[in-house]
Amino acid sequence: MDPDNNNSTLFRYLLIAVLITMTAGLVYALLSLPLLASGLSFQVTQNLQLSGVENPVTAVLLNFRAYDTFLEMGVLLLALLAVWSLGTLPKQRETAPGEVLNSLSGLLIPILVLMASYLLWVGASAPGGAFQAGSVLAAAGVLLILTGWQLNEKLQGLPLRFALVAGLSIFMAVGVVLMLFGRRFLEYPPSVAAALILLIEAAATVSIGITLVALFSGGRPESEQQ
Amino acid sequence: MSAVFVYSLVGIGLFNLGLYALIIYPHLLRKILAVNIMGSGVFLVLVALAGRTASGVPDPVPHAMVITGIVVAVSATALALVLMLRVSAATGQPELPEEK
Amino acid sequence: MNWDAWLPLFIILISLLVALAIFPLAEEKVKTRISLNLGGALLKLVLVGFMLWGVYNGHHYETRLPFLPGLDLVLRADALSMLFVVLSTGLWFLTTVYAVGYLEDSPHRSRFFGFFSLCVTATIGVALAGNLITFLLFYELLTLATYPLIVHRGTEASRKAGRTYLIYTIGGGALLLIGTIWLYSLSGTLEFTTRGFLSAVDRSHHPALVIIFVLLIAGLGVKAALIPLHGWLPQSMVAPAPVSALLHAVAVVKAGAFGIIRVVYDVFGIEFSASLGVTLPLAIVAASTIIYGSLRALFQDDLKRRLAFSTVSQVSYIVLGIAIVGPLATIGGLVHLVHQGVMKITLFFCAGNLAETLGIHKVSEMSGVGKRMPWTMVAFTIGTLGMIGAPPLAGFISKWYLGMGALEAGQGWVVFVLAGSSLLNAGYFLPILYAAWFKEPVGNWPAERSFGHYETSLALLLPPLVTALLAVLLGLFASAPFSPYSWSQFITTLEYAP
Amino acid sequence: MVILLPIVAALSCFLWPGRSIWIGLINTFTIVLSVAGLSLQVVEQGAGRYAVGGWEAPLGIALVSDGLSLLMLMVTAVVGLAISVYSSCYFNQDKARHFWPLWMLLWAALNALFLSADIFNIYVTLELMGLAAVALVALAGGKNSLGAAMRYLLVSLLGSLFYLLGVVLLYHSFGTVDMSLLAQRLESSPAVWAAMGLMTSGLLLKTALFPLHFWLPPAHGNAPAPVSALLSALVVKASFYILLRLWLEVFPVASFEAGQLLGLLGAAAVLWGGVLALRQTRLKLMIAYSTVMQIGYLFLAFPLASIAGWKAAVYLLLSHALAKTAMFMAAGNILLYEGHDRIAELDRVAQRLPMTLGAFALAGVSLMGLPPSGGFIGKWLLLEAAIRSGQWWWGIVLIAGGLLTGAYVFKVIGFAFTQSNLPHESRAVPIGMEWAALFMAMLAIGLGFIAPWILSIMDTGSPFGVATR
Repeated sequence: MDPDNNNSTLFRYLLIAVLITMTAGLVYALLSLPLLASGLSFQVTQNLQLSGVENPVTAVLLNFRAYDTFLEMGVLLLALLAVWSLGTLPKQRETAPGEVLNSLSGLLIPILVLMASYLLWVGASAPGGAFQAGSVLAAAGVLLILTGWQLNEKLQGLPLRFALVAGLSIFMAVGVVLMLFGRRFLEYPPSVAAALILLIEAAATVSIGITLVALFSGGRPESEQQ
Repeated sequence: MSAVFVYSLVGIGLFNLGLYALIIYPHLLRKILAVNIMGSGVFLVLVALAGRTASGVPDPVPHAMVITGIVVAVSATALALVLMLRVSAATGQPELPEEK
Repeated sequence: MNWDAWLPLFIILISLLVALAIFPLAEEKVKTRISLNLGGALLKLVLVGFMLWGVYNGHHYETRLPFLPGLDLVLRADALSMLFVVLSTGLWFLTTVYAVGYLEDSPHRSRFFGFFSLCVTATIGVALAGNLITFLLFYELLTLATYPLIVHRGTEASRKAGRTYLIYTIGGGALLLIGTIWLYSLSGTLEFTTRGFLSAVDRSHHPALVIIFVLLIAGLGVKAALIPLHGWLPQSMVAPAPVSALLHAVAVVKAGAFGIIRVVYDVFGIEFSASLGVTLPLAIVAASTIIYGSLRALFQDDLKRRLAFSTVSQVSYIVLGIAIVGPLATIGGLVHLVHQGVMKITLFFCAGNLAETLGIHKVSEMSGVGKRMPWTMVAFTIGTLGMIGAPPLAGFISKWYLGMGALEAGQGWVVFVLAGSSLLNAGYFLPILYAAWFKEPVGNWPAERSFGHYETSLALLLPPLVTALLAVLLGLFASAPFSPYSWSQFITTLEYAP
Repeated sequence: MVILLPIVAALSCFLWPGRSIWIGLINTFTIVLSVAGLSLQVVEQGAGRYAVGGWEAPLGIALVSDGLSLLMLMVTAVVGLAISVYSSCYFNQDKARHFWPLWMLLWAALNALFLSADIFNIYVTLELMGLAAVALVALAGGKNSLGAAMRYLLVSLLGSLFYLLGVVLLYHSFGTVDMSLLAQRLESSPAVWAAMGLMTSGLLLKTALFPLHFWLPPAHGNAPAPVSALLSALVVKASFYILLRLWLEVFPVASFEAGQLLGLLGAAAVLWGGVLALRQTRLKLMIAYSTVMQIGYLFLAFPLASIAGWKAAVYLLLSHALAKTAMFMAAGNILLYEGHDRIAELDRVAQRLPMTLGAFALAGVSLMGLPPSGGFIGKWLLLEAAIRSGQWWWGIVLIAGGLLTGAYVFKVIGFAFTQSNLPHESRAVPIGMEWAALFMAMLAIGLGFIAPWILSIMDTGSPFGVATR
């Protein structure tokens, strides 16, 4: 049933044949698409000024289709939960990071953090935004871990968890508060849209960054074992 | 034939290559990579086709979708990798065990 | 609120509630359990009596619950259903008494009695069902409720028997289901109506109707143990005696036979099915079942198996009576529904007594038992004579009318079947009686238990005596009002267009 | 909003793992209540549409609650309630800390999925659901379940990617991902056919329709009992639900042949799954294969493609969800009690765990489609639809499937009735777990008595199109 372990050449050729036909079909389908299709860009540009940001992508991400983004933060958090549910951190092997890495990281990390915040800010008008910023932040974190740095015991418990869920919870909080004001979930009033988006993005950036780092280290911190 | 379609066709190619690798190779790491390649293929199609606007300014919605998709992919990959480590720790080899 | 509309439902609910109340009972709560059982049975008896009176005076009891769009669950008390309701309720009461005595201090009694009541619920439901889907529902419920009773002993043999039983009955249920749905898609209704509702269906569908008829009859024939579908019956003899009594005298087998009656009369309509030309084959199947069953019974040494095969043949009398198109035969068939029940349950009670008291299971062990357990054997004797059809016992009435009906319908061959089977009945019953009364006991009994100065415990002794008495009375006072005989006449006049 | 509550729950469970059980239970009840509220609203005011963020489609994302989605929400709520109760007794402290947040997120994903009317949004929820499910399977630990989880993860990712590519094609042909708009704009084109093929096959993979079922038995057979119940009852159904939606709304162009093909696969699944289930020696694997089989039933509706057929399929879906939950719970109890689930050695269960066995039996009755039970109604409707549309052979498959089911269900029950002589130590089963199982089984039976009500709910917003006969 399960082809994984079945490497007979016949099966190979069969598979190749199938895939080729499939490719052909898809290519044909693609080529049959109209050459010009504006998609939704028109509607987007139309409503851009209402969205509170100039960058259309950010507008879509955090306003028009903010709900997607919201759920997707959920996915990210879920991945972390799943990883943590699988067990604790593999033992950190204490290797001396080495001169280059040490000095380099010392130099790089501030820059990375700076850059993250820049991306976050610029996201409103130009390419950039929470995810880019978050991943840069994560890069910094990864560097830290590579250099053998470990999170302070005290911070490993609740504080860490709060930081992890900050993005999602603030996102939701904003949505719900708006509902309390009689609007729909995540329906920003144009006047404050910019501020709200920035707030959400800031929180998201932090959470994303930390989550990615946590994912990188691949297990829940020791202190979680009670 | 415009660059748009070249890119999107490359995307299709990646998708199928990934599928092939996913089915053929027993090693889990390769399987995970294969899935990622398939994903990139899909994203490539998604973004490339967004460039078919008259104005030349690409349609932003697909870009947003791709970002969402990437984050999902990253999360999934992370989970997959950790799971792989656990499996190989439990079974001693980084491959799918026989069904039980 | 209108009582007439809820009485049928209520009658069914009684035993259902009893069942639900019994399941959680702890084993040692004997008194509670018994009182629940008997209380339920009695209450039911009263209500049924009330309803009987009502129906006789033209009351119309009917409960309708929406089930599917365009399909209701209908419980209706008409003349035919009352026949079966009265029978099963009455015999349930006796069997409960008997079972209490039979199963004292054996394990899992709560489970047993729970399913026992469930069984009766289903049987009454079958009897009161007002359309085919309701019938189907309770028919399947009956299957499920009997299974735990058959495997009750939990031995390897009983499990095998249970499996056979399920294979047969669930298969039959499937056939029934197909037939029902097909019928529904053709006629758009499933309501039982006197003289049937299908004669209106367009001629072009008649071949389909024939197939449906076969499907339905086959599905029901499984429980009615028509050959070649009788295989489960002798096997399920491993069950405790009360179960065999209930299964073979009342619940399962009769449900099948009753279903056939319903299908022939109230779904197809007797004239219409005759015009479809399906009755003669049915009659032939029934006749051959009668002969075959009797022949097999002749060669069984195990007492209960012999009785089982005799059931196979006896139940087909009912089917035969239906399949011979003609009022008198119908009367014979209907009346036999009751008579056979009463007589056969007597026999099973007695067999149970012998097994319980003396550990006798085989015919060959029975010589001289008449002196040890006179009363039991008296009951047994009456039962057997009735089966053979000796006047003035109940069995005679049935056979007489069957024969008359056959002649009336110009199907003389049936008479020979009846005569032959009666001879065979005599052939496998009389030796038992002879041995029991006139032979000397050989050594001592396999496993004797003493019950004070009675030959066995009262709870075991009374029920068979009562039923035996009934068998006599039914024969003597056949023409009294409310006797099954006059009741069947009442039904027959309805079923045949004036 | 039905979606947010479980997320809140998940977060709080995550933040305060020590108390996660109580948080979880409390939230369960609130969720159930909110679903009830929503259903009341829908039943009174008809189908509702909710544009998230105030941006109507195509720009924004719309949520739609019609009869179909409502029923799915309801069954999710009911099953969820039972599972929460069950798991509150099932998991030890350490596992519970992880189980609850994952389960709550899964619940959120399900609700979001059933409400969404936006095929890209559905993709996101699909992933959310998939990852959560995988994590839950892996929760059991141990070689088998880890392997199963891994396979499950890969399969579900693969399926999602197929689906996503389909979405891409649709978006780029019609410039929207909203179902109703797609339905309006759709005209047949190669891209549409490709999209239909991709999405269908991706979802079939996730729904584990024969022959794409290879991943399901190990995953469902090795997961912790409540998780198996969850997967069989809801997760698999979710992807079927999407498929149903797509075929009903987006792809009315779906051809007769395609429907027949799905029907054939379904029939094959019924027979193949049934036979394999019969051959299993371990209880949970048997139940898992029975799921494969039951999924086959659902696909028998596609060739009929009549309103009656769809309704029948949905009814079967509901009753299977309830019955299968009960069955897996019962299996879990037996496993806990006997310490193994080898069918041949299930002695004494009938005596010692009457409630559990009763639950198993009742669930079995519903699966067999014997009256009175939800399964019977579904079966009846499907048979009727089959005969009316003149395709009676699907009916034969249905009957055969019923007989197979009967065979393996009673195989178990029969064994459980035998008296065991070999003494073995056994562990007590928390009463909550027994009740949960029995409760679900009774619901599965009860579903046989409320058919008119359910069917009328199905009609709100007429997701199956307007009656044509």
